[in-house]
Amino acid sequence: MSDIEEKIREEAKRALERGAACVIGFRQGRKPWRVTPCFATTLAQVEKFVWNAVCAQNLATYIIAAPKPAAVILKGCDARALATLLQEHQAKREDVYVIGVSCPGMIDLDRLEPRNSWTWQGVSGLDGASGDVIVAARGAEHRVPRDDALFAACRACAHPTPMLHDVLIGEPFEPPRASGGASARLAEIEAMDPLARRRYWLEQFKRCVRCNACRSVCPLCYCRECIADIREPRFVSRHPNAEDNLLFQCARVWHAAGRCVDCGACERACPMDIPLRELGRKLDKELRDLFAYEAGLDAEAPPFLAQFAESDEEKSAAGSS
Amino acid sequence: MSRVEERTHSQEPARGEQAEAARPREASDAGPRLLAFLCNWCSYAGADLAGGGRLQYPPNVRILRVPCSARVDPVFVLRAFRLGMDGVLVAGCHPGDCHYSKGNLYTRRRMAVFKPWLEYLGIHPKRFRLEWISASEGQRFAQVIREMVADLEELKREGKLPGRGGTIVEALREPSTSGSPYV
Amino acid sequence: MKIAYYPGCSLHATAKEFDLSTRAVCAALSVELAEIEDWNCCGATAAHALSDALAIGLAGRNLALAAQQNMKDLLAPCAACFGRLKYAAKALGAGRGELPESLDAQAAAGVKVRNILDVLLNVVGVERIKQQVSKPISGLRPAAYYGCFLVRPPEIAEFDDPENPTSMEQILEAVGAQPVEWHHRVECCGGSLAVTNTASAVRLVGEILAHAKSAGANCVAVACPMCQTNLDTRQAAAATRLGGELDLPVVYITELVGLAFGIEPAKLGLRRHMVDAMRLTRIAFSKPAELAATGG
Amino acid sequence: MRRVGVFVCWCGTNIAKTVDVQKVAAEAARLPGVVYATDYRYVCSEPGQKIVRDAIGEHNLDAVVVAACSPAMHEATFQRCIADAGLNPYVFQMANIREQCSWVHSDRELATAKALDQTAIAVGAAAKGKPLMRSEIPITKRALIIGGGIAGIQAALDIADAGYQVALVERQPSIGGRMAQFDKTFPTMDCSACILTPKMVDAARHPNIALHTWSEVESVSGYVGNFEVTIRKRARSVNLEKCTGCGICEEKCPSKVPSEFDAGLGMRRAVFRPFPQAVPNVPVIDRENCRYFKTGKCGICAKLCPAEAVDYDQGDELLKEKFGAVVVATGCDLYDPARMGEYGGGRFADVITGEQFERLVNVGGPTDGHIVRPSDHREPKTVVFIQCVGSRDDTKGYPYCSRVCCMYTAKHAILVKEKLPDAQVYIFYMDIRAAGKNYEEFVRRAQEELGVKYLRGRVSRIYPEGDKLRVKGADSLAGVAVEIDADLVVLATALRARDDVAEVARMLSIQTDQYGFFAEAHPKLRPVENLFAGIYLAGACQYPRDIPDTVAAASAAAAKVCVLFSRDSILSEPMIAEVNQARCSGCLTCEEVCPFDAIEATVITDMFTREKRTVAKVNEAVCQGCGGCVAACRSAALNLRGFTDEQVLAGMEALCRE
Repeated sequence: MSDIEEKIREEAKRALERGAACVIGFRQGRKPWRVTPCFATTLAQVEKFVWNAVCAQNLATYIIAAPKPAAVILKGCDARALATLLQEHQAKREDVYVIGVSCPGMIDLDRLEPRNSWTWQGVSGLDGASGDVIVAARGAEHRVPRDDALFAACRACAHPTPMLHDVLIGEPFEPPRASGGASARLAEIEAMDPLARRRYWLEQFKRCVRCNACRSVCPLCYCRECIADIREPRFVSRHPNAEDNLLFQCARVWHAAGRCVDCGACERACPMDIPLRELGRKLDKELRDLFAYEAGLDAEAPPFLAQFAESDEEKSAAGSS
Repeated sequence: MSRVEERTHSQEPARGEQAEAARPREASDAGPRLLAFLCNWCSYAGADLAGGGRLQYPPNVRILRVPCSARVDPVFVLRAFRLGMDGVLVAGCHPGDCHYSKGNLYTRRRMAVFKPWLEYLGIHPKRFRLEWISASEGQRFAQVIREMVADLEELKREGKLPGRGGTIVEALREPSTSGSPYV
Repeated sequence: MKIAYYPGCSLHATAKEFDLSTRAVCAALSVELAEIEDWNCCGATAAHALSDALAIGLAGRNLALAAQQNMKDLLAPCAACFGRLKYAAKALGAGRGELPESLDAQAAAGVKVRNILDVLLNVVGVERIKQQVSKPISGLRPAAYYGCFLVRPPEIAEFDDPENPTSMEQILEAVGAQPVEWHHRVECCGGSLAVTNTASAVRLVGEILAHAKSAGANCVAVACPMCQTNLDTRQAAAATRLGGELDLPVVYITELVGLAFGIEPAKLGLRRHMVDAMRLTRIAFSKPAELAATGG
Repeated sequence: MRRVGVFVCWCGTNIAKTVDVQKVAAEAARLPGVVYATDYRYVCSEPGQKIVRDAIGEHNLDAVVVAACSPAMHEATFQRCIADAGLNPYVFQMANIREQCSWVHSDRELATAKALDQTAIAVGAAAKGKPLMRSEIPITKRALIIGGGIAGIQAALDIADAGYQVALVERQPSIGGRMAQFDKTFPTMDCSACILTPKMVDAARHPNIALHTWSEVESVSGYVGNFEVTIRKRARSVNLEKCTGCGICEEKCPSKVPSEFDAGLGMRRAVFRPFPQAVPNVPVIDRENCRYFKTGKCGICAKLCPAEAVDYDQGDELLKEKFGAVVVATGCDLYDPARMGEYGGGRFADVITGEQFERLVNVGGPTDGHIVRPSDHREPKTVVFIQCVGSRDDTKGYPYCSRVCCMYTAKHAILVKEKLPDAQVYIFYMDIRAAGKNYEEFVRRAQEELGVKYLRGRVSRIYPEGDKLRVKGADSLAGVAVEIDADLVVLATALRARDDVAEVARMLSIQTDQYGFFAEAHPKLRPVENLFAGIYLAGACQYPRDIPDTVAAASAAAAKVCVLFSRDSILSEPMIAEVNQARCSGCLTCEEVCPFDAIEATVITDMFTREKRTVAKVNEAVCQGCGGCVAACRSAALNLRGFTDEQVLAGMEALCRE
C-alpha cells in the first residue's frame, strides 16, 4: 500500500469522524486493473479506498447528488470541475471537504497493452501511485514508464495539483508534460480546409451511437433534463445520423464553453473512440488565447461567459479574422 | 396595366388554388440561403430603413426578428446550419447602444469564442458573421447582406459549401439524413 | 539589485560629473549599474524630428539589448535619453516601429525605463536613502529645477505631476537639505535654443535663476544634462543681461546626495562646473541656524 | 398546434408590384397549421381589418399572421384588431414583406419566394405561440427624492402639489443645495436666496412632504411601484421639536472648523447650521469635530440651550419605508483645482474657485459680500477669471463642456465691476457658450458695457510675483503671449459626477455614463427616466446643468412620477422571461447576465422528491424581455414569452420545409 493511499484513508476517516455524511473515493473494481467510485459512510468502507495508476474517474461528478456534508478525493482536474460547480451554485463550499491529491497522471490501459507481451487476462496486479507503472502478470513484474502510458488528457494537464482543497496529499507536481493546450491532433484538425474539417467531424460522428455516456460522466452535465432529450423546444433531433449526432455533441460542448476543465472523462467513456476532447479543447484554446481565461481556477468568480468587459471589443475583432 | 392591378381583391380562400405564376426554380438554383437574426431595436429597424430608402440587396436573406442579439442562443446558429442554411448573420445594436443597456456586450464575448469554434467545426468563416448595425444604418445593412451573399456565392462556386440538407452526409454514402429535420 | 545603465553621450562628455555622481550614489545604495553593452545613440538630437521609425529604432535597439542582457529596469540619467527611450518602449509596445529581426521588440517594450529620481524614490526609497546619510547637507537651500523632459510629455514620462512635481524635493529633504519653495521648476530653460537663439535662452535662464535666487536658494539642483549645461554656462550672460549677480552653482541632484552620503567631492565631479560648486562643501554641513546668522 | 389564419397584403402596389401576393397566400395555405389564407389590397384598412375579424369567427382561428409591412408600422394596429375579435393580442405574428422584401428586391420570383419564407417563419412562430397575459403590479403612491437641492425641492413640490406623498432626503443639515451658496443668478441677476428660500420653506411646510435632512438613503430594493427603502436619519444631537433656532449654541461653541458651505473660506462651529436661512432652522452637532464628543468635556451648548434641545445621546434612526418611484437629484461635485499644478490651485491663497467666489461676493458670506483677497483681505485691483479649468480637457479626464461656467464667469465679472468699478477684469476663455434665453445679451453686457476684457486663450502658468500673481497666458486672437499681474484669480472648475456616484448607482441598480453621470433611458426621447423603471433623474447628477434646466428637468421627472401615480397599478411587459422550475438546476447564470437584476434565486420544494432546491425566479415587474437569460440557459429552463425557443426554432424549421 502506498503512502498516498494510506494518507487518503486517514483523511477520509478523519472526515467521517468530523461528521461527513459520506466520503467519495475509489475502491478496487472487479478486475485488478479497474477501480470504481466508492461512497463510504463507515470507517470500514474507508479501509477499501485505493489509490493507483488507474484512478481516472472524475469524482466531482458525484458531488451534486451526494449527501452533505461530503468529503471527496479530487485530482487537479476534478478540483477545477468542482470550482466550476461552485461558481454555478451546485454545491456550497462549506458542504464539500476536498481531500486533494497531487496527480501524477492516470494511465490509459489501451496504451499499455500493445507494448507488452502479456495480455489483460493474465494480469494479477497493477501498482504505481506515482512513477513507473508496475504490472504483475503471470508471476512476473513489468515496469512501464508512466509517461508512455498516460491518457492524452493527462499528458496535456496544466494543473495536476488541486488548487481547491482542504487538505492536500502528496507533493505538488509541476505541470509535467506538454501542457497548455498544445495538441498535435488539434493542430492537425485546425490545419484542414473547412470542408475537409466538416467531413472529418461527420466521419467521426457517423460512429456515434447516441449512448450518452459522454454526458453521463461529465461533471458539468448536471442539467435536470438535457435539451437533447426535451421534446419541446426541440433543439436537436434524436435521429442517430452523423449530422444530428454532431449537432448534439456540439450543443453539449458549447454548453461547457468556459466551464470545461478537460478532465477527459467524456473521451474515456466513449465506446466508439470519437475524439470528443478535441471539440472542447478548441474552445479552451480560444478562451486562453483571446481572454487568457482558464476554467475552474476561481470558484468565486461568476461564469466567464456570463460577464463582459470593455476590452472584449478588440478580442471579438481578433476572433472574427 | 399589370395583372395584379386588374384584380381588385381575391378574398376566396387560396387553399388548394393553383397559382399560375411560373414554377419556382429549383432550390439549388436559387443561390445561397442566408438567415439573419436581427435585434428588434437597431438592426431590424436598420433593415426597415434600407427598405424605406429602397436600397436593393440580394433576396437570398431570410430575416428572423429577436428582441436583442443576446437572445440568439449559439445553438440556434448550429441548428440553422444543420437545417441547411448557407450563412447566418447575427446583428445587434452597437456596443453601448443596446436597448437593454448591455445585452449585446454578452453577445460580443459569447460570439468571440463561438465564431472561431464554428470554423473549427467546419463552417467556413465567411458563413457566419456578427455585426453591429444601428437603426440609422440602412445603407450598412444592405451592404452587409450584399457582402455576405457575394461571399457565399463565391464559396458555392468554388464548391466550398456543403449544399442543402447536409449533402456531405450523402457524400459519405449514408442513408440521407434519415428523416426530416422536423423531428 | 542590478539595473541596466544607459549613460548616453552626455554622461560620457559634458555631464561626466552626472555619471560619476550617479555611479557613486548608486554604489553607496547597493544598486549595481550594468552599462548596456554596445549601446548606441538614443536619437535625442535630431532623429525624432526626421523620422519616427529612426527614433524608435535607435532607442529601441538599446532597450532590446538591455532585455537581451536580462535586464528588467533601465536607468537613463539624462532626461532626454529617458524621454526618447521611454517613447520607444511605448511605441514598440503599441506595435509601432520596427527593430531588426535579431532583436525582440516585445522584450524591448517590456523594459522599464527610469530616470534617476524614479530610481532613488521608487526603487531605492526614501527610507533607505535616509539610512545612508552620514553628513546631512542642512546648509543647502537648493532650488529643485525639473525642466521639461523628466515629467513631459506626461503620457510618455508618466512620472510625477507634470505641472507641480515634488520628487526632487522629497529626495533633497531626505538628505537633509532645505529645498526652497519656488515656481519656475518646470519652466523652459531654453536648452534647445541655446545655439540657434542664444538671446532667448539667456533670457529664460535669467528668469529661472533670478526666481530661484529671490526664493532664497543658494544652489540649483537638476537632473538633466541640458538644463545643467544651459543654466551653468549661460549664467554669466544672463546675469549681465539682468544687470545683477546670480552666482548660483548648478549641480546634479546626485552630487548633493553624494555629499550627504559622505562621498568625497572630487569623486562626485563637483569641481567640473562653471559656477564654482566646491563652495557648497563649505556651507553644506552647517546648521540652518548658523547659516541664518551669517546671512548665507 | 394553433389554427392559423394568414392575410397577405398588397399594400396597393407597394408589395403586389414585386411580390406575387396571391401565390404567397396560396402557398401559405399549405403550411402546417394554416387553416385559412387570403390576400387583400390593404389589410390595415377598415375593410381589410374586417376581413381578418370575420375570418377569425368564421374559421375559428386562434392565431393570426399578417404578411404586410414592418411590425414597427402596424403590429399594434393588428393586435387591436384581433383583440376586437376576441383573440388574445399576442397570438399574432407579422411577416415583413414590404420594407424587408418588396421594397428592396426587384426579381419578382425571388421576392415572392422570400415573402413566402418570411410568411412561413411567421406562421411557424404563430403556430407555437401562446396567449400572453400582462400582470397587474400595484403601485405605492409615494415618491422618494434623493437630494434636497433645487432639483429635489422642485420635484418634491410638484409631486406633493399633485396630491402624492413625498419623502425628501438630504445629506446636509439643511435643504437648499448648491443654489443656496450662490449670490446672484444669471442672466436676471435675481438674488439666489430670494428665489430659493421661499421654495425651501414651502417644501418644509407642505403637508405631503416629509423632510429628512442630515439623512442618507442606505438601501433601495424592489422595483417600480414597490421600492423598499431604508433611510438613515443621522443623529442630529439637537431635538428638532424643541429647538427654537435661537443660535446661542452656535455663538458659544468653542470648536471652529472650515465651513463646507463657504467652500473653506470661512469658519463654522461644531454645532452649526450651514447658513442662517437653513431649513429646518435647527443646527446639528458635527460629532467628529465636537469637543464634547471628542474629549467628553465641554457641554457648553447643552448648558446654554434655553430650550434644552441639545441631546448628546441621540442615536441614528433607521426608517424603512415603501415608495413607488424614486427621483435621483444628487447633484454634482467640482473638479479639484489642486490637480491643476500649473495654476497653483490649493497652494496659492488668492487662486480661488468659482464656488469660493460665490461665497466671497455673497452678503451672507464670510466677508459680508466684500470682494477681497483671501490672503490679506485687500480689495483686488486686477481680477483674472479662467474658464474651462478641467472641462473640455482630455488630459484631465473631463472632455465635456461644463455648460454653466461661461455664464457664471460673466456674472462674476459683472459683480466685480459693480462692486469695484475701478478693478480691471480679464477672462480667459476657449469659446463663449451662451445658448439660452437672454444669455448672449448678458455676456455682451459684460463685454461691451462693463469693459470686461475677454481674452481668447489658455493660461499656461500662475506663480506669485511679489504680492501679485503672475498669470502667463496666450491671447490667440491677437496671437501674442500675455502676462497679467493679478491680485485675484478665479478658476471656473469643471462640474463632475459626485465621488460616491458608483455606490449610489449600485444601490439603485442604475447605469452611469463614461464620466459617472447617471444615464438616462434615451438621450433624446426619455431624458429624465432611467432604464430601470420607476427611477427618474433630475438636475446635475445627469449632466452639468444650470438652474433653469435643472428646474425644468425636475418638473419633468415629477410629471413622469405623477403619470405613474395616476394609476392604481401598472401592467407588466407581456413578452418577458419565465422559468420552468422543473428544468432549472439553479446555476443562476441567468441572474448574472440579466441587465435589470430581474432574476433572483428562490427555494422551492421539488414536486417529486419533496426536497428543497434553489431555482431562478423572474420578477415580472422588472423584466424587460431582452431574452439574454434564455440564451444563457443550458437547460432550456428559461424561455421568453412571445419569442420562445419553440417559436424561433419553428420559424427556422419553416425555412427548410419540403
